[in-house]
Amino acid sequence: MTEFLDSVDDLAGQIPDGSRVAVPPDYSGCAMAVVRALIRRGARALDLLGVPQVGFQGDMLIGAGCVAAVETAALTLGEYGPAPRFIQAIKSAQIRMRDSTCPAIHAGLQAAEKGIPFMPLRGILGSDVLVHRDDWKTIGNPFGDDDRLVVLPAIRPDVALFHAALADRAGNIWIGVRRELMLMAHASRQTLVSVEEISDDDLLSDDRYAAGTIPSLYISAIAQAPRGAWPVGLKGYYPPDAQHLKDYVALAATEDGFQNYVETFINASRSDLDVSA
Amino acid sequence: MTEFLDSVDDLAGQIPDGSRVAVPPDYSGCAMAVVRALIRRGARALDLLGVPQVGFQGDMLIGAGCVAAVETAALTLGEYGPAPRFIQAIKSAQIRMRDSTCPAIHAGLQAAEKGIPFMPLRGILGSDVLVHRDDWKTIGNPFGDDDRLVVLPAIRPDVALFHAALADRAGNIWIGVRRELMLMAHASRQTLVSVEEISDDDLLSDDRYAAGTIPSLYISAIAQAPRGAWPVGLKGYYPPDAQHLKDYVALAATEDGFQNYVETFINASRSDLDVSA
Amino acid sequence: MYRLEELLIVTIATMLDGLGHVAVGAASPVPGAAALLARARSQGSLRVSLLGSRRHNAFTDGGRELFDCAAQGRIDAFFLGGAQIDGEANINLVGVGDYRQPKARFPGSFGSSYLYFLVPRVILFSLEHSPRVMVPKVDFISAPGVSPEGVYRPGGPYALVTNRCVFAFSREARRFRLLTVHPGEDLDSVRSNTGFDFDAPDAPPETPTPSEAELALLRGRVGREIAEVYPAFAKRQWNIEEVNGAERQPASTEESIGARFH
Amino acid sequence: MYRLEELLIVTIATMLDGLGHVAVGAASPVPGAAALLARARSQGSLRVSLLGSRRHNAFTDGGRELFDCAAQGRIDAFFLGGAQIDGEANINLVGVGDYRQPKARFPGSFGSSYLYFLVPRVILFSLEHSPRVMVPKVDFISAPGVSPEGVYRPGGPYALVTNRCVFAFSREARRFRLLTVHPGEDLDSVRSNTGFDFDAPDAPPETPTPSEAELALLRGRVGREIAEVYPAFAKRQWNIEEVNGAERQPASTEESIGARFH
Repeated sequence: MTEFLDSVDDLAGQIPDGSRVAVPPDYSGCAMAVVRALIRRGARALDLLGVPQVGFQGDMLIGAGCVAAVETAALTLGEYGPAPRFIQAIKSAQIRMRDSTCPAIHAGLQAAEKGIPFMPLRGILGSDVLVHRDDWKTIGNPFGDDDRLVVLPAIRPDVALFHAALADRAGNIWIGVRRELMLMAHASRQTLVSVEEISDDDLLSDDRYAAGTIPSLYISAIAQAPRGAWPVGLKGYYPPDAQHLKDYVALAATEDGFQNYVETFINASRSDLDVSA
Repeated sequence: MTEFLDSVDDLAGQIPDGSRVAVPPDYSGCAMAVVRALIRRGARALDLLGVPQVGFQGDMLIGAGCVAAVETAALTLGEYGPAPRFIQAIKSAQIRMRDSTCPAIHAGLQAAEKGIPFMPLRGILGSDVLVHRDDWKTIGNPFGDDDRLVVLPAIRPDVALFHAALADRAGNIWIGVRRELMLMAHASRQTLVSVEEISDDDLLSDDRYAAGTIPSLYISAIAQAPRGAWPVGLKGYYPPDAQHLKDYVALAATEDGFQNYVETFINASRSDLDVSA
Repeated sequence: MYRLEELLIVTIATMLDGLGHVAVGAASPVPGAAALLARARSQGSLRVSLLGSRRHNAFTDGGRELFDCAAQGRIDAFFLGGAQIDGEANINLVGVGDYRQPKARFPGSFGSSYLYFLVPRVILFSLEHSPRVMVPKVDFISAPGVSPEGVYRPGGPYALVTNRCVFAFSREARRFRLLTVHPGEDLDSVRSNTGFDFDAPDAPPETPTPSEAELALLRGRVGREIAEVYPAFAKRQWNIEEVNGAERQPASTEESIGARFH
Repeated sequence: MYRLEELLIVTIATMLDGLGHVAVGAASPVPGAAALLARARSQGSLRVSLLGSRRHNAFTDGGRELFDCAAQGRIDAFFLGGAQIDGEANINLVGVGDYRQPKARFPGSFGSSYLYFLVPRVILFSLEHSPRVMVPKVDFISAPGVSPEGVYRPGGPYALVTNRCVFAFSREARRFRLLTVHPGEDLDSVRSNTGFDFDAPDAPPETPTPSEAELALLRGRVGREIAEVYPAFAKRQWNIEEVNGAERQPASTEESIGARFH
């Protein structure tokens, strides 16, 4: 049964140190308020998976020392420029990086979704991405002659963490077209979701909503967090807080500046509402 | 670009004899009016794929001599009893049967969807389903020791054929939660759809509909066919015509009775409206 | 007084108590009612996914989701039948006689070749306990009852419930063991109607009969719930009319489809 | 008069004319505008899938659909960049120096390691044509320009468009060939800014400059369309304000989320 928790801090409390945590890109649905709760809590040794890439969540968690390893097709802040804490951590070898490519992450999660140990994938051969992934292999196509292809082990995260617009009281989550969130939930052992709003109606009773809904079967716990995707925004609901994101990138250029950011925008408030309103 | 055709007969005209045609089960969205058009046209040598099983469409097409081969996890008329024309055709070896199992058909289509030559799958080992499928193989799990599993070749149908409630003028198709129809469209070379209604609004502009919509990118041609799923029904729109289905099963018990059914309900009318109204 | 189906429903429901998620396939009114009975008394802890139901079916990822869900380990129990079932719990849903030109042909294996491997507690169910169904060796193995070591198989047969008795299945012994016989049956009547050998106590106990509380639940709430998917069954068993057609369809069915969209 | 970006947009658009479906990834305003220009003059036959767009992005199956769609052979052209690009069309989106402790680190390979193999016409694009970017050998191969025989590869590099010139790529010769130089450039200026060897005619022709009709389309309809995804770019290039914020969001954004549902 899906648990309803009181706060994003409680939700963050469901993520033990050392967990492999899958998170979506900035344009999907980012549980930024939970990320801040993880930083407040002083989470450690997380193994972060970008599905298939990760943005501000990654840079912030890395800067705060919460992350031991990252697997992603990219860690990017998009138009806001290079990700300062990520780059610093990579250059100083503070985190273990497993570079991937977008479809390989989707395929690895689909293998977990199907309960199969691996998924074959075209492309990738001859790239240094493959060279540096000693957990990936190549095999001969059993239905072809002299046709090698890459096989990727299933990716089964301990936790899928994201933010969505709407839950209902049964624990169903409406994600609309952001179907990668459903894949994350199917593939992960636990799925933790912060939501803008909790509705009294049944999302599954209306086909229009059901088509874009993850059933509560896959949802471990939910906490309401209005504007919980601030500052990266939630498409269709509120835009990125561009000025704040620019300010973050400028501050995070130095270790001191980043600590400053954490003190002001993360540690100072237990509730994120104060900051994001 | 998606073509809009004038009639179900025109839609059936897009399916050459000998095509490998994927169709959904009775409870999904069956293009029954197009099936009748195929029978009127005297289609031949179709290779029918049930996704993952097939019902009345299969029995009718087989009875009418349109089918050379069937791949399916089941050919079932559900509570209406054994499928008379299918059983007769099997017993007299008139069609080539490739028995499968539901998840193997989904997995084969997913392989085609991902453009990979095969998909591994658990289970199946030690079954006679596997014994009789010389197109299936087993391999060792490249990430395991002494762990064999089945690999299934990609299934790329020539045509996906189904019925849906709603299209828009751009050729997008709303399927709601009937997601196997999207998989069929992704995996197939051509997708042909009959619909209850064609809307002037853009299905993709509203997230509630977009989540359950197949983009026109995958749709080759559409024809409007009100009550086009009669007599098996379209969930949420009109129920199965139980009396008609019972009558079909009774008539189809004999070759003569089946011909009688074809004359009365299929050949007699160019437009299905006369029959189903 | 109770009907045979009620005895079977209650017997199966007992095997589901305490589980988290039970799935029920097509054409399975008795297992479906058993799952809903177990759910009704679980105080909300048992989830039931009933193929064909709108209210008891949460899947939103198409036909593959049931199978993926089982492979993820998220389904605790499932039901399978068999036109033939043999003593090693092999089941046949395909045909009798030669595969290419069979004497009898059934619809096909459906998902059995897969779910039998992946769902921990697969309950076999048959309303025809006769030598024709309970055979020494099935003519076609849709899904094998046991697998050699090394085959990935978290699931498999748990019990066989028939119109005569209840068997448990031992994966180690690769054999059925008679647990209880239904009222009116005994070891001899079961043996003479079973084409395969099985273990049995000398005097097998009788299958526990339904309690008044179970029958009340069954004839009330559970009957109304199963009527959504199996109206003819509910009518026949309990004279329950489908409560309300609207439950089977979206609220807006009466509107034109266009109106739904606009 | 025209701007460099306008020259590049028109140059790329010409490479897309006649295609059926062009996809454009993130952070690609110039390729995006080129795709929209080609679409505007295709009379409806070119479909453009623009990452980040609502109006020009039909995908409904999550993040994987772009990649699956390419593997199905349904995408004719795509664009890739590179922090480094070498003479065999290898691209590097990862880092400079040692992989484990690099001198410079970039975001990562994104989908390049895959799409470069599967999209028939991959157009490389760079606004920094310098020896720093156009290197003899990339430090990290995010995606190789060519593959040995036997590797499944329906796709690959088609051209390299930079701020100085246009190269075509020959998969057989495994080399770039200079096609045209932009106004103000010549073979020498290109050679001295390119770290890899390439084929070239003695006197490479000048890149065709945009016509008045092209500039009008670009500064009107295409500018307004690209402003949906790249408002800063459209403002800088053409002083086009995002026409209407509502186009970026569902019509019902102003309502509360609850109101959307009820």
